[in-house]
This record gives sequence, structure tokens and C-alpha cells, in this order.
Amino acid sequence: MACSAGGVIRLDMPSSPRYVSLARLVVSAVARGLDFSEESIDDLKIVVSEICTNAIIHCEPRREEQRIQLICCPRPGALTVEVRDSGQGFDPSCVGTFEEGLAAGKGFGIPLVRSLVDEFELESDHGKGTVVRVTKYDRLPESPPGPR
Amino acid sequence: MACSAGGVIRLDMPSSPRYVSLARLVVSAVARGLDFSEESIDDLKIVVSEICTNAIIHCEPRREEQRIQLICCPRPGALTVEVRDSGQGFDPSCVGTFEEGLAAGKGFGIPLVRSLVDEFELESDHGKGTVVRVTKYDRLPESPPGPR
Amino acid sequence: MTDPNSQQTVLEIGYSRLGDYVVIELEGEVDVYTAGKLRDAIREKVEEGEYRLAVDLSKVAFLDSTGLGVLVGGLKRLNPHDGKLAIICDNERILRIFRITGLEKIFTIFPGAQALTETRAGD
Amino acid sequence: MTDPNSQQTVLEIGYSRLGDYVVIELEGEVDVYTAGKLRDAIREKVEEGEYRLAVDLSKVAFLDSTGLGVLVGGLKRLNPHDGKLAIICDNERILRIFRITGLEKIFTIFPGAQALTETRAGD
Ligand SMILES: Nc1ncnc2c1ncn2[C@@H]1O[C@H](COP(=O)(O)OP(=O)(O)O)[C@@H](O)[C@H]1O
Ligand SMILES: Nc1ncnc2c1ncn2[C@@H]1O[C@H](COP(=O)(O)OP(=O)(O)O)[C@@H](O)[C@H]1O
Repeated sequence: MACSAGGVIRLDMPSSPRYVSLARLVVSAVARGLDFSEESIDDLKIVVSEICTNAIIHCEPRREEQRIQLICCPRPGALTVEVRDSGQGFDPSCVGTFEEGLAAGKGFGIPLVRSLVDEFELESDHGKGTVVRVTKYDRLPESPPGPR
Repeated sequence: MACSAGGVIRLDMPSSPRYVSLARLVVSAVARGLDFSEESIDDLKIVVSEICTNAIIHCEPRREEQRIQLICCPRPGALTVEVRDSGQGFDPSCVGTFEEGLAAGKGFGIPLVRSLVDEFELESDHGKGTVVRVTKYDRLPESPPGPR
Repeated sequence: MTDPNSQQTVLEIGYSRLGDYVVIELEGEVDVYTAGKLRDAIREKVEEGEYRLAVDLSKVAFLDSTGLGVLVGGLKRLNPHDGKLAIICDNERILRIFRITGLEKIFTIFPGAQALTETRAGD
Repeated sequence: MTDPNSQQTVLEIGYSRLGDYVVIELEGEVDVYTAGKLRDAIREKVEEGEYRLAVDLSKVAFLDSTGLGVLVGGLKRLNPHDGKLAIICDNERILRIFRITGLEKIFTIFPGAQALTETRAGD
């Protein structure tokens, strides 16, 4: 990741629901520092909330000492965010669609993330944890991204 | 540091003035999570601002890749915060008093920090950087801490 | 009350009655940390025999899929009772999440509590 | 304008005139990132020959010792011109920083712009 503005911002925190809001706060601050639109900042808050929530709730074994990392890599007009956990990992091909989510009443997380970012990468290894990396480009409000 | 609530929160960021507000934001969020009073949170914001500012502006050589770390260690009723830089370090005995600050029009930083926290530790090694560690206990508004 | 400068997830829940509906008024953020509180609120009302619920999101600053999941769960809980779970919301930032996920088709969404009473007869 | 939810250091500077004083109105946060803007504002006014300055901190949400240093610097810059640098502030959170550091003895602090004009004659 080639970051400008002097490099990455890394938040390393306990894998606990109480800290998801902190991750949202950090990503908002970094995006605001890049002069992202309020709409793009909102998108990033949801994205980070979804990815961190997954990292926390699907993290087995759920021990106190499990941690998650949020890595923000700002460039002019673009923000790449990576979330890493050391949980049990999963098979990304199991991720569903909005339609399946509607039927099941859950599973909206990753489809929502995908629809709000411009680039999405997921690496997950059984037993080794998961890395989700997304990139969002800021856009003028006139040209809203994605489906809405 | 024996932290409860599942461990420490670590923010690792570029040594740049633009990120001091992010450090304040993170410490406020952590303190708020401990139900600290607004007054204690205000104190911690100033404290972190002062220590990070020192870490950034007195950091020679001032390279883009210099980084600072903010480590928050929450316990019920108490927050320990550590700021680490890898700057050139300094001789802590050179730190002045408010009186000297008034005469010089600068040097208020560390005296201010000392007056707002309950525990203060400074380790600095020439060439190896500086670690400042402070602890703040939350108090009821009825018993304000320090000189005011 | 939600402090606009608050940097912690807080969710306050209040209740009111509007016609046949019990309105569950939320203020704050609904995420994985606070969603349990909403889940409990809905469960409690259903257990009290209230089968017409309206969740008022007008003062919600943030809602993610965990919150959506709780609302869908509420709907399922009401199904056997032939109940209703309406959403009150006119906040575009929140509404678009319902739109993107397709949940706008599943919930009846009213722009305000007023609208809920007005259309009650015809629902 | 400062968004209360803003999570970035922003300092907006405005100017007005009140009697002999040029009032430098600050809104936002004064820290190492924004203090240069205030330093420039003071320098500029002094260079324009304005030697009675009042810095209005009423809408400042945060000020640390870097900000204090800039204000002391302003005072020094005005000294050779026999000028004045008054502070307008009624925010207890900011005032206590002046108190703790002893700077309240060095600056004349007014609770509001109004007070500045009222006491102007007698200063
Ligand atoms: N970080 C992760 N670690 C382990 N499993 C994950 C992780 N993220 C997602 N998953 C798996 O992917 C599935 C789909 O995730 P998502 O679309 O967010 O929906 P939901 O979390 O509501 O099930 C999850 O149910 C889970 O099995
Ligand atoms: N992290 C640091 N690295 C190097 N020097 C430092 C650091 N923190 C403080 N100092 C030294 O201590 C002195 C006093 O600091 P402080 O009381 O904050 O006042 P000021 O920064 O206004 O001079 C500084 O001038 C600097 O020489």
C-alpha cells in the first residue's frame, strides 16, 4: 500500500463489540482529513462497522486476548482500509447475496460492504484468521456510487 | 500494565501535527467508555495533545517515516496512557515550571500535563526516543483534582 | 440523551403509544454493542402481548446490518401473532441502508409518527 | 463553520471591529496543526498597524499549550508598539487552562465582546 500523508494509521484493539464504534471514529477522522464528502464518510463508517463486527462475532475461539487491527491507508481522494483478525477464518465462497440475506434475515454484512466500496478483497485461512481490504474513492455528491 | 476490558488500545500513526486530533479522539472515546466525567475527559484530551505535540515537534530527525504510538490501558475508574516516539530524546531535568514558562512564553506543556494527571512517568534516552506514561483516575465533579 | 460529541456507542430507548401501536423510540447508534438492547425491548413488548410495534429511527445516527438483523428478528417474532413491525424514519442516511439491502420491501416505512396514525386505518 | 461531529482539527478565523479593537474570532480547535493559522492572523493584523487586538475564544472547543504559546507570542509582537492583546472567553474549560498556567495574570480576559467595549474607557 503506497500511502501518502506520511503513512498508515493503525488501530490495534481488543476483539470486543464495545470498540467497533472506536474503529468507526478512526476511519471517519482519517476520511475527514482527506476531505471526503459526508456521504463517503457515512459509507466508510458502515463498511468498517460491518467488517469489524464480523471479525469480532465470528472470531472463534472467542478469548479476551483476541485482537483486531484496523489499518487506514490514506491517499489523496482514496482511502484503503484493512481489517485483520486472528479468528478461525472461513470459506469466502459461503458469503451470500442480498436475496439470500432477505430470506435468512441475516448475511447482509459482506454484500453491503461490497456495494459501498470500490475495491474489495478478502483473504481468509482456516485457523489463521481473516483480512478484509477495501478501497473507497471519494466522489462528488453529483455522481453517487453503487446501487441506491 | 494490567488492563481490564480486554486489554490495551493502541494507535500507531505518522508523526505529523495533523494526527494529534486523532489521538485526542481515541483517548476521549476510551475514557468515555470508562464513564469518565466530561471534566476528566477534557483533562485527558489536553494531556494527550501536549504529549503528542512534544513527540512530534521535538522529534529529530523529522522524517516522514517517524511514527508515534498512543497506548491506552483502561481499568475501571482509571486510564493509563502512554505515548512513545522514536525521536532523539532529551534530558528530562531540563523541563521547566509554569513560572519559567511565563518568563519564556513557552514550556507550559509538561507542567500542564503533570498538573492534570495523577501519575506521571517520563523515560527518555538520547537517540532512542521518549516514553511518557500518565495515569488519570476519574473523580466525581465534587472533588476536582490538582491546582485550579 | 445522545451528546453530539459523544464518542461512545450509546443507545437510549423510550416508549410511547400511538393508536394501536407501541412506538419504540431509539436515540443513538445501533451496532453490535447496542443491538441487544433493541432486541430485548422488542422481545419484552411482544411478551407483554403488544403485537403492533413501530420502531422510530428518527433520532438514530448510525445503523448497520446488526441493527437490521434485529429488526428482521422482530418481524419474525411477530409473525405467529399476525403482528406488525413498522419503521418510522425520514433520515436519508438510514433509509438508504434499507434500500440497498432490499429491506424496504419487507418493512412498512413511515416518514414520521404522524404518518403512522394517518395510514393506520388503511393498512 | 465547525460541525459538532467533525473529527478533524479545523480552525476558522473571522474578523470584526469593536471600538479601537480588531476582534479575531476563532471557531474550532487550536492545536499544533491549526495554531499557525492563528499566528499568521495576529502577525498580519500587527503588520497592518492594528495594535489593539482581541482574540475571541468563545467558540473554541479545544486549546492547548501550543495555542497559549501563540497568544503569548502575539503579546510580545505587540509590546514594541505599546499594543494590547485581550482575550474574550467565558468558557470555563478554556479559562481554566489560563488559570492553571498562570497566564490569566498576563492577559486581560473579558467574558464577552460586550464587556470589552464597556471597560475600554477605563483600561
Ligand atoms: N472475519 C470473519 N471470520 C470468520 N468468519 C467470517 C468473517 N467474516 C465473515 N465471516 C463468515 O461469513 C458469513 C457472512 O458474513 P456477512 O455477510 O457479514 O453476514 P452475517 O455476519 O450476518 O452472517 C458469516 O456468517 C461468517 O460465517
Ligand atoms: N518527546 C520529546 N522528545 C524530545 N524532546 C522533548 C520531548 N518532550 C519534551 N521535550 C523537551 O522538553 C522541553 C519541555 O517541553 P514542554 O514542557 O512541553 O514545553 P515546550 O514543548 O513548549 O518547550 C521541550 O522544549 C523539549 O526540549
